[in-house]
Formats: sequence, C-alpha cells, structure tokens
Amino acid sequence: MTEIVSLRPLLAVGAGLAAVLPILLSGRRPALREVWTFAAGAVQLGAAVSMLPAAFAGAAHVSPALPLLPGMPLQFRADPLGLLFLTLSSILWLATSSYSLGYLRSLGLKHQTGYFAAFAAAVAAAAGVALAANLLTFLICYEVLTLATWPLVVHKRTAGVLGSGRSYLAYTMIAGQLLLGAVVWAGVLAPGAPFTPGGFLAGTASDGALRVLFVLLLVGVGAKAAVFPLHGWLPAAMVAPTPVSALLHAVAVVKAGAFGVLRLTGWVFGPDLMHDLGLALPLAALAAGTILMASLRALGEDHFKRRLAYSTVSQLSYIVLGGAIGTPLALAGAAFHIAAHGFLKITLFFCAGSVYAATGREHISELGGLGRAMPFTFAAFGVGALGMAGVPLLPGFISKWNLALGALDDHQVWVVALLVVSGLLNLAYFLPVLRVAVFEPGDGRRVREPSAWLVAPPVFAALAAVVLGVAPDAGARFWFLAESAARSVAAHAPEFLTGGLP
Amino acid sequence: MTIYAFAAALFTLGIAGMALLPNLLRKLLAMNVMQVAVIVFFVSLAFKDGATVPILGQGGAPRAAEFMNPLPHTLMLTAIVVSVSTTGLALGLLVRIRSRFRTLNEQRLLDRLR
Amino acid sequence: MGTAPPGRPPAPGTPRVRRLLGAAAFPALFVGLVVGMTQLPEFGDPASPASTHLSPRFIEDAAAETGAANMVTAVLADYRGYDTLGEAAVIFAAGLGCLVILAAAGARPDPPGAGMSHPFGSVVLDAATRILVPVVLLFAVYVLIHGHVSPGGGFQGGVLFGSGLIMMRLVWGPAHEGRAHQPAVPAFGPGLRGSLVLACAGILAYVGIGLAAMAFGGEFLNYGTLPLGGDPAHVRELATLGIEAAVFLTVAGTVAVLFDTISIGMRESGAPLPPGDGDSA
Amino acid sequence: MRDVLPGLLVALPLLGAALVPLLAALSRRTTRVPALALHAAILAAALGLFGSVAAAGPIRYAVGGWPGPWGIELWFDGLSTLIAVLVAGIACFAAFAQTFGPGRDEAAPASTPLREGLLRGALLLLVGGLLGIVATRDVFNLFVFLEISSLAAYTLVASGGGRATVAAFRYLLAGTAAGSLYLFGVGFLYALTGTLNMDDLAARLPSVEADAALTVAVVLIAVGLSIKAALFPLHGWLPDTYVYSPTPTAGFIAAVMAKVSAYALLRLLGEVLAGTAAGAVVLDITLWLGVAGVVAGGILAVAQRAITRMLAWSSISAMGMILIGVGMGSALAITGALFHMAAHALAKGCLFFGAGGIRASRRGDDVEGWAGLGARAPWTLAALTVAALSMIGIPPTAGFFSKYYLLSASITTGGPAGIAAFAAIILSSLLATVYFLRVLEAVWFRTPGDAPDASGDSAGRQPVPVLPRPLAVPVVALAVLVLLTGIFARPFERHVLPDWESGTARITAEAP
Repeated sequence: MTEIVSLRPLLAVGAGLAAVLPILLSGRRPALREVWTFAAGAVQLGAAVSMLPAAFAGAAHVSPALPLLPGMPLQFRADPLGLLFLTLSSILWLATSSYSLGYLRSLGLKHQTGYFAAFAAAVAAAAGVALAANLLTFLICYEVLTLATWPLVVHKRTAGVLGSGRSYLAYTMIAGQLLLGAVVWAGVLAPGAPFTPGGFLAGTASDGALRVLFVLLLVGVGAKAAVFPLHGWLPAAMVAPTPVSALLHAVAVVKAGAFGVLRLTGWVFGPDLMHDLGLALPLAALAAGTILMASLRALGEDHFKRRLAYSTVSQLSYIVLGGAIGTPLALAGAAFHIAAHGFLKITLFFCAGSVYAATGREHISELGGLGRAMPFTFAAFGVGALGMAGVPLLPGFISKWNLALGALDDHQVWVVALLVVSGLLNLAYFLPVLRVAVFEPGDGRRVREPSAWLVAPPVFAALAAVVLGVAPDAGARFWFLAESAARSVAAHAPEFLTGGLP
Repeated sequence: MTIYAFAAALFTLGIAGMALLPNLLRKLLAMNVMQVAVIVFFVSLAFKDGATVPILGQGGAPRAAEFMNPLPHTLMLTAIVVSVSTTGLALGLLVRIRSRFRTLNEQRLLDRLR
Repeated sequence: MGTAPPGRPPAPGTPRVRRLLGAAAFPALFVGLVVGMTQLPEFGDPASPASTHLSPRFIEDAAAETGAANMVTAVLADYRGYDTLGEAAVIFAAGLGCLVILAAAGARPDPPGAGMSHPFGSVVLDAATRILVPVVLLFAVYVLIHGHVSPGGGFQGGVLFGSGLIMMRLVWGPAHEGRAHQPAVPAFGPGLRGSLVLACAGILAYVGIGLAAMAFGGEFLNYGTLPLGGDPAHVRELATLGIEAAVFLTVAGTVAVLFDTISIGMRESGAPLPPGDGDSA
Repeated sequence: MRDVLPGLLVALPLLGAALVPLLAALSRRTTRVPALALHAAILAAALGLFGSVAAAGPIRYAVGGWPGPWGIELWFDGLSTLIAVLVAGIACFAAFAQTFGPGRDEAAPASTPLREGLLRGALLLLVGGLLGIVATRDVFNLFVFLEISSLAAYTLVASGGGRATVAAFRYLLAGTAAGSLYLFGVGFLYALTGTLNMDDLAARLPSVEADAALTVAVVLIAVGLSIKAALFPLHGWLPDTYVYSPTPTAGFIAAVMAKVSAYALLRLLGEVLAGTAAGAVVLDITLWLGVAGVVAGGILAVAQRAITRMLAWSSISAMGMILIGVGMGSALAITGALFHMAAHALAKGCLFFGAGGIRASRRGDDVEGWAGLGARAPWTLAALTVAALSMIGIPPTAGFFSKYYLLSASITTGGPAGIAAFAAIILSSLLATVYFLRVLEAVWFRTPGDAPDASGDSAGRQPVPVLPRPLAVPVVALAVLVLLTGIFARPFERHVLPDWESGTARITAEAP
C-alpha cells in the first residue's frame, strides 16, 4: 500500500482534543461552547473525507511518527478499516452533538460544559483508536477513551449512577491493564507492533505463549466490546444520558472494542495464525454464544434502553464472529457491520431518548399510543429495528449476508443457522416495541413530537441507514472500504468475494 | 579476630536493644552502642603490628611499615561526629516528646497517638 | 527497675511478636558477621589490603604534600577535606535541628536566676570554675593549632572549647542574660544566638575557602591554588589551619547550641515522669 | 563551565545552609530572597551539568585536587545528573511552598523570622546532602552525606510538632541503624580491598577471594540502603514520616528522599558490586522484595481512609516498583527504574503538596472531605488528577512510560522473577486505579455531604481557598512536568542510558 506522509490523520484525531479546552473555558457562553463542538466535528469530518480519495486509490495517509518508546512511535495511519470507522464516527458525532443540544436543553440537565468537553475528548480518542497505526497508539487512545467516557456515564451524579460508573471503570480499567501487559509483550515479541494486514506475530514465540497473549489481548479489547462474559458493565452504563448511550454504542466505547477485536484478529494475529493456533473456532463459538445469550436477555428486558443495550451486545458479536471466521467475505461483512450497526443503533437510541425527553417514559410497556403521537420518531425506529434484524435493502442485511457467505467459505454451516435464528430473535424483541407503540392505546395524556433538534437526528440517521442499505458503495463508499480492508488481510485468498454483495 | 568479634557482638547488642527495649531513651543508648561497634571495627582495621601512631616524628623519610594506617582514624573521627550529632538531635526530640506526651515508653506513646 | 506505684499499671514492654522475631534475627546477625569476619585479614596484619593499598602514600608523602606531620590531620583536612566539610555540616545539622525542635520561638531569654547556679551555689564551685575555664578555653585553642603535629585538630579543640562554654553555663547560668544575680562574674562567651552565629560562620568559612580555591582556578577545596605565597605544601598547611579553625568554630558553636536548646527544652518539659515509665521489659 | 559546575553543585547548598540561618540570626528579618535565590542557583547548576553531560559526556571531578582513590571524586553521568536535576528542581518547589506556604501546620509552634531561617537552612542542608549522595564516587563520603541529609530530614519532619516529633524519632532510629549497617558494610569492603573509591573497588573486588566476607559486606550495604529506600519490609518508618510532616517537607521528601537512596543502591549493587557473586544474589532478592512491596503497598493503600496515608503507602508500592527495576538490572529495567523515579517524584511531590495543602486548609484528610472540590478549584484539582493518573499509569502521563519500560524489562527477563514482576506491576496499577479513582470520583462527581464544612464558608464567612496559592503553583507546575516528561520520555531515555551502557557495561551482562 502506498503511504502518503501527511498531517491529516493528526488533524482528524486532534480536532476533538483541541476543542476540549476551549469548550471548558467557554462554559458561561453556551452558544460559543457549541460552536466549538460543531467546528471540531466539521474539521474532523473534513479531515476524514479528505483522506478518502487516497484510500479509494489504494493509498493511505500516514502521520509522521512521534518517538515515544524504543521502536514504538505514536503514529496514525488512515487505512481503509480505520477510515471507515473514522468517517462513521465523524458523521455520527455531528448528529449526536445536535441531538445532545436538544436533549440536554429539553431536560435541563446540569454540567453541560463538562458534558460537551468529555464528549469531544471521547470522540477524539475514538478517532485515535480508528487510525492507530500500532498497538501502542491504539492502547493510548483506548485508555484515554475509557477515562473520557467516565464523566459521561456518571453524568447524573447520584449514588446509584456513581456505582454504575464504578462498575464501568472496573471492567474497562482491568481490561485496560491486561491490554497494556499484552501490548508490552507483543512489543517485545515484534518490535514496534505495527498493525499489519494478515498479522505480525507469526513465528515470534511458542504456540502456548501466543495463545496466552491472544487471550490477554482479547480480554483487553473484549471488555469494551462487551463480549460475554465481559458485558456486565454495558446494561449498567445505561444510566447515562441517552445521547451518551448512543455514542457509547454506535461510535465510541463498544464500537471501539469491536473494532479492536477486528484489528486483533486481522492485523495482529491474522486469520492464518489464528487457525493454526486453534483460536478461530473458540472465538467464533464465544461470539455465537454472546449473540444468542444477549438476544434472549433482550427479550426479557422491559427497560427500553437496556433492551437496546443487550441488542448491542448481540450485534457487536457479529463483528467478533466475522473476525474469528477470518475469510475475506466474513471480514468484509464484519467491517461493514461497524458502519451498519453505527447508523442503525444510533437511530434506535435517538428514538428512545426522544421518547424519554417527550414523556419521561423509560419502559417499553409504557409506550402505548406513542406511535401515533410521535410518527417521525417511530418511523425512524422501525427502520432501525428492521435493519438490525437484517431485512434486505437495509445495511444489516449486507453485513449478515456476507458473514454467512464467508462462513460457508470456511465450511461453517452452523453460522448461517445462527444468523437466521438471531435475525428472528431481533425481530422478536424489536417488533413488540413497535406493536405496543402503534397498536396499544395510550394513557390519554397528550404527547407531541419533541423539538426539531430531537426529531431531525433520528430521521437523518434512519435515512442514512436506508441509503447505506440501498447503495452501500455510494458517497463515502463504506462497502468499498470494508472490502479493501478485508482484501488486504486475506490477500492470498483466491475465492475472494465470490457472490458477495453488492 | 577477637576484636572483630567484639565489634560484632557490640553491634548486635546495640541493634537488638534498639528493636527490643521499651523505653525510647534506652533505644537511643543502644543506638550509641551500635555506632561505637562500627567505630571499634574500623579502628581495629588500622592496627599494624610493629607500627606506631601516624604522627611524623624527627628523622628521615617515613616508611609505610613504621606507622599505623591513618585513613580509618580519619574516617572514624567523622563517624564519631555523626554519632554525636545524631545523639544530640535525638535527645532534642526526646525532650520534646517527653514534654508533649508525658511518656517515653514506646507502647504507651503509640497508644496515646492512636 | 522498681515496681510501679499502686493504682498505676506498669509500663508496657516490648510486644511479644517483636521479641520472638528478635530472638531469631539477632543471633543470626551476630553469627553472620562473625563468619564474614573470619575471612578478613588478621588483626594487625601489615600485608592487609588496608595497610598496603592507599595508606603508604598517606604515610610517606603526606608531610611533603600537605605540610602536616600528623597524617590523620593531613588526610582529614586535605586529602579528604570534603568529608570533613560533610562532618562539619552533620554537626551543624544537629544544632539546627535542636534549635528548630526545642527553641521554637527563637532564643527566648530565660528569666533572671533561671540558671543552674543556685542548686550548686557553692563558693568552691565558683572559684574552681573561674580558674578552670580560661585554662580549658586556652587549651582548646592549643589543641586546634597543634593538630598539625600532634593529636588534635579542629574537632577536638572545638569540643573542648564548647565544654568550656558549657561549664560556664552550668555554674553561672545561661550566657545570654544579664547575670544580675551574680554581678561578680564577668559576662563572657556567646549566648544561644551567638553560638548559632559561630556555627554558621564556621561552615561559611569552610565553604568559603573551598570556593576561593575555585576562584583561583582549582577544584573545590583544592587549597594548593590559593595565592598565599610559598611552596604548595606550605600553602596547603596554612589553608588546612584555616579549615581546622572553621571546624573549630562550628563544633564549639554547635556544642553550645545543643546544650542551650536541650536545657531550654528540659525546663519547659515540666514535671518528672512517673517512676518506672517504660522500664518494665 | 564544565570544570566549575560540579564544585558549585555540592558547595552552594552547604553555603546556603549556613548563610541563611546566619542572616536570620543577625538581621532578624525574613530570609526568603536569599533562600530562593540559592535554590534557583542550585537548580541552574544541576541543569547546567545535565546539559553539559548530555553534550560532552560524563565528568569526573577530583575534590581538593586529589584524584581517586586517594582523594574523593565526584562523578556525573546521565544517571546522576538526572537525579540531581530532580532533587534540585523539586527543592525549588519545596522552598517556594516553605516560603509562601501556609504559615503553620496545626501542631507547629508559632513562626518567627529566625525559625523560618533555620527551616530554610535545614532544607538547603537536606538538598546538599542528597546532591552529595548523588554526586559522590566514594563509599565513605556517601555515608557522610547520607547522614547530612538524614539529620536535616529529621529536623524538617519534626518541625511539624506533636506527632511529627514521634515520627521523626522513629525515622531517626531507623535511619541511624541504616547508616550504621551501611558503614559496617563499607568497613568490610575496606578491610578486603583497602579502598573506598567506587571505581577502585569495582576493579579490585573481582580478585578478592573471601566470598563469605564479601557476602556479609554486600548484605549489610544492601540492607542499610534498603531501609533508607523503604524497600518492603524495611519500610516501617515511612508512613508516619510522610503523613505527619509539614506540607513542604512532605512534598519534598516523599518526592526524592527514598529515591536518592534507591539511586545509591543502584550505583553500588548494580555497578560497583555487580561483579561479586553475592551482588547478583542480593539483586535477585531485591527484585522479589520489590514485588512484595509493590503488592503490599498497593493493598495497604487501598485500605487507608486518610488520603495522605494512602499516598504514603502508594509510595512504598512505587519504591517496590523502582527496586524491581534495579533488581532486574537490564538496561531496559534500569531505564524503567529511573523513569519511575522521575515520574513518581514529580507526581508524588504534586500530590503531597496538594493533599497537605488541602488538609491544612482544614478540608480534612479523608475522601469525604474532598467531595466536590473539583468544582471549587478546577485547576489545582485537575493538576492533582494528572498526577493521580500518572500514578495509575494512564497514557500519556509519565507513569505510563515507566510502567511500559518495566513491563518490557520483566518480559525480556523472563522466568519466575520476570513473570512475578510483570504480574505485580499490572496488579499495582489496578490497585492504584482503585484507590485513586475513588478520590477522583469524589472530587469531580460528588457533592459535599451533609457534614458541616469545616472551613465555615457555609456559614457565610470568607471562604477559605481549597489550596493556598503558594501550594497551587508547585502543584500545577509539577503536573505539567508530569505530562511533559511523559511525552518527551524518549529523548530523556536516550540521554540517560548511553552513559550507563558505555561507561559501566558490567550491569547489562548480569541480567539474570
């Protein structure tokens, strides 16, 4: 891959970071504060978009290396996978920012300055995770991400919320320390530990040592990705304000974890080494278990946001599953699912937030009558729900289709069955929401759509999801990015993309 | 050898006293014993059979065999001063502790601080 | 020691755990030391490393190189003059420490008659002190100056001088008050503040000589470069005397400071402790 | 400059230690200007040496013009100048806090110009002692300066009055025992080799054939210095000393005091005695004790309610970490140990200045008392947060990098010791996470409880600042340094390590 040394990756990562201090300093002037947020978002998006043409041409922007440790520089590289994640998070950050404005104002929440500052830091860290060129850079951004999201999670500051925050930190900090240990180890085995398509660890240590290292790394990134049994913090973190949950799930923490798993399987170990070490199948089984377990938990959950949370646990394991299977199509499907799930899940969370802002209701059983009162919101919700389930013409379908094909390439027929069952379970826990909202009578209180700030973002996200489902290769060309990422990892696979979509 | 063992015994007694005596003043005295042990040890290293004190008398050029080794003496002058100074400061501290807490018993003092 | 008075619990002894640990650890320490010592050169062995490696130069060349017939003085004040500066700093540190800890609010003058003279208050003591003190102080100066050729030097002289000062304080009371109660005694010697000044001046003089050597292009404390005329050994001899005088000042001052501060502290510390405090083992 | 700076570096603090009390005694006026000027000059000398050594290589300096082994030599390489800069730099902050800081702690007697001058002199003396230890190439001279620094430290600790006096006395007993053990060990070495100069010792030791005696010497020296370095389980003096000291003292000694002893341990065990059989074994033991200290210190820190005491135990954990690096002895490990010295000195100084200041302004010393402080003093608390994150080891603070080096070193070391060190370091970070995030949560996300605010501002009186400005300055400055040291970690390492490797390659060959 041709590399272009430029400052654009640094710009993309630094935009959010640079906005933190101005936001904190303009706490008394909300308008100015929000200008900073949107300016940073625009700069980040601009930087991301400006790096896309190079990626389409098979090149990558690389930042200059800042030496931090012997052979371990701080460096960012806009490879296709990273660019996919970065572009997604830039778009969704802007959407979430405007949604946050409406949400915080309509609920009159306090500590808004700290909120926007932490938000900017979290997105910058997520951008850094996306573009990290080596394990050290990844680790640094990952740790910053953990801390930057902590104030967001405990935003309400009650004792219970602080407890949830502690549980969140317990999972992510422990995982972070294990990740640190693993990164150091990998750095000793392979100096520099740069993300290399197809992996860089083959032959550096005994099989047993590499297996231990894999487990350490997996626990490190898996905790954020909420892989079973490390998912416990995610439902607890639903105490956060809804835009935060949306960000956590669609862009920042959980998605960064899933992204990390993909990097781990494709760029650190590589599919071949994983197969040789016998790690692929256990990981796939773990992912499958997580998918089913979380779906079943979602079925029994009445709390709206928590049901969405379990849905996230389940959906993100698709990405883990794709990474575990490791065939080109499966990887492409997994990579594409980052974007697909991003748009869909943020739609769903926006809807849940709008309902809470408009009515104060948090449980699904209380949604009766809202479908008619809030038509735009629930229309968007419908799109999101169906997309999650994998209905054709929506992006979830493309991910799952390719995952299934990729699994068949590897003769893993059970994966297809799993995907079907999981899709049905998705429908089983999302459709009742619509059913209650549309067909059950309300309690008579008058409910109206909330302000345009709260309606426009979910509608926009839903529309974007539709566009992504219909024309996955238009605009930012998410499908192309996913495909070239997968191709780079499994360059040797001759049967690449036989019958893939689109 | 005997004098070395004497130094070792003094040192052990001193350090044991510091650890085991219940009264702070006695601990301090034990500390002095310990310091003296080191001084005895060093000075005994300077001794040389058939040599005299390292002060040049009348006569020709000095030969190394005629005089004791002056270096340990020098070092121990310094060590004595260190010992004196530590003792002085420690006494100061004890006077203060005594007037503030009305006891020099270690256990009582700790109880009072609890 | 004696039993505690009735109604008062005996002072606690050392905790049992520590005693048990100590019973194991200290014999081990002793045995370890002795085992190591068996391998040291025999006591008095003229061929031991200590006697053959560095000391020959000190013995054979010291007089020529430093002008001091007393080799201990040569090593102390010249070859290892830096150690001796450290030594002066250590004792100075003790003086500073006692001042900080005990004479907290600065050198508060004692009330008239607060000295220790009256408990002794005898004519014999007074007369003896009058005769002894000048001799002691003079002898101290002699010990200082004669340190080059005989046992002695700044530290020894300083301690003697300091004990002279202490003797006066013991018999006639602290030096810094008017001694209105005993007008016949001449006011002599520095008070607490004066003693501190002496000690500081000693250190300053020592460092100053060292820095002066640097100003003339030598290393710190390299007296040979000082422009005092004469051959290097003679220059070094003169400078060494200056060093010894500096140590003398520091030690004499600090000894007086230590005595004064501790006596101030004792006076403030009030009633005696209950008998047997901490004595029961 | 090269031939003047070494002399100035050791002479200036001693000069100042006498000059400042003298001025105070004679003039009866404040002595803050000369004291601060002296500290600044010492720092300038240290920085000058650091730069000079970086540019033109190590400096050997014969005090008094007598070359070693007859005279006393000073030796400045990247390692010693780095520690010297740390000591002199943090001393400047301590002097600043001492000069402008809150007039008095609760138990301390009233302040007078004379007393202030004496305390300033004691601080200068402490700095002089520590710099002397760092600079010297002579094992006996090291003892002398060890005692200077110790006596000055006892004085400064005891100046807090009350309980601090007791803490100082116990510190004195431990410190004197440590000094005597060390000196006894030096006596053995002298008896065996006839020399006191470190280079001469290193050259002559291999030909000594008295293994038992040599072992005793090494053990005595190691135990002595380990007591001063608060190596577990010889750390007993540390918690009370740190907790009851007046704030400027606590900030300074918590930052550098034990580290200088660890530096001496590194010099002697890692360099001078590395050629002996006993040296290697003792290094191994040091490693394991370091592991134990890291774990025990961390666990006990979690158990504390008082913040300063928690910080003290965390120091014991950190000293264990440094000694793990010393014990492993590879170049990577030494780098990690040095880095951790620097990182921990900056962060712990910052935390002790801050925690002490907050305690002194009567906001209490427990986590509850800190609730909601973040909103009241965002800048200083943000600085303390940075320091706490460095203690945990969150990138990009300095603590992350030292941990990274130490972890790398433990992996390359391998074997049971390597694995234990690896696990201990990870565990210590987790424990630090527990005890520091507990505080950060209270500071930023909790509001003060129902307990009446001791400062009385709820009663409408003048609000007491959370942290007096004289302490806020060092706190913020140190936090900035924590960040900068982290980001510019690599250049530092490039500067320090080559000297160690080229000048004294012995140690790297000894990696277990």
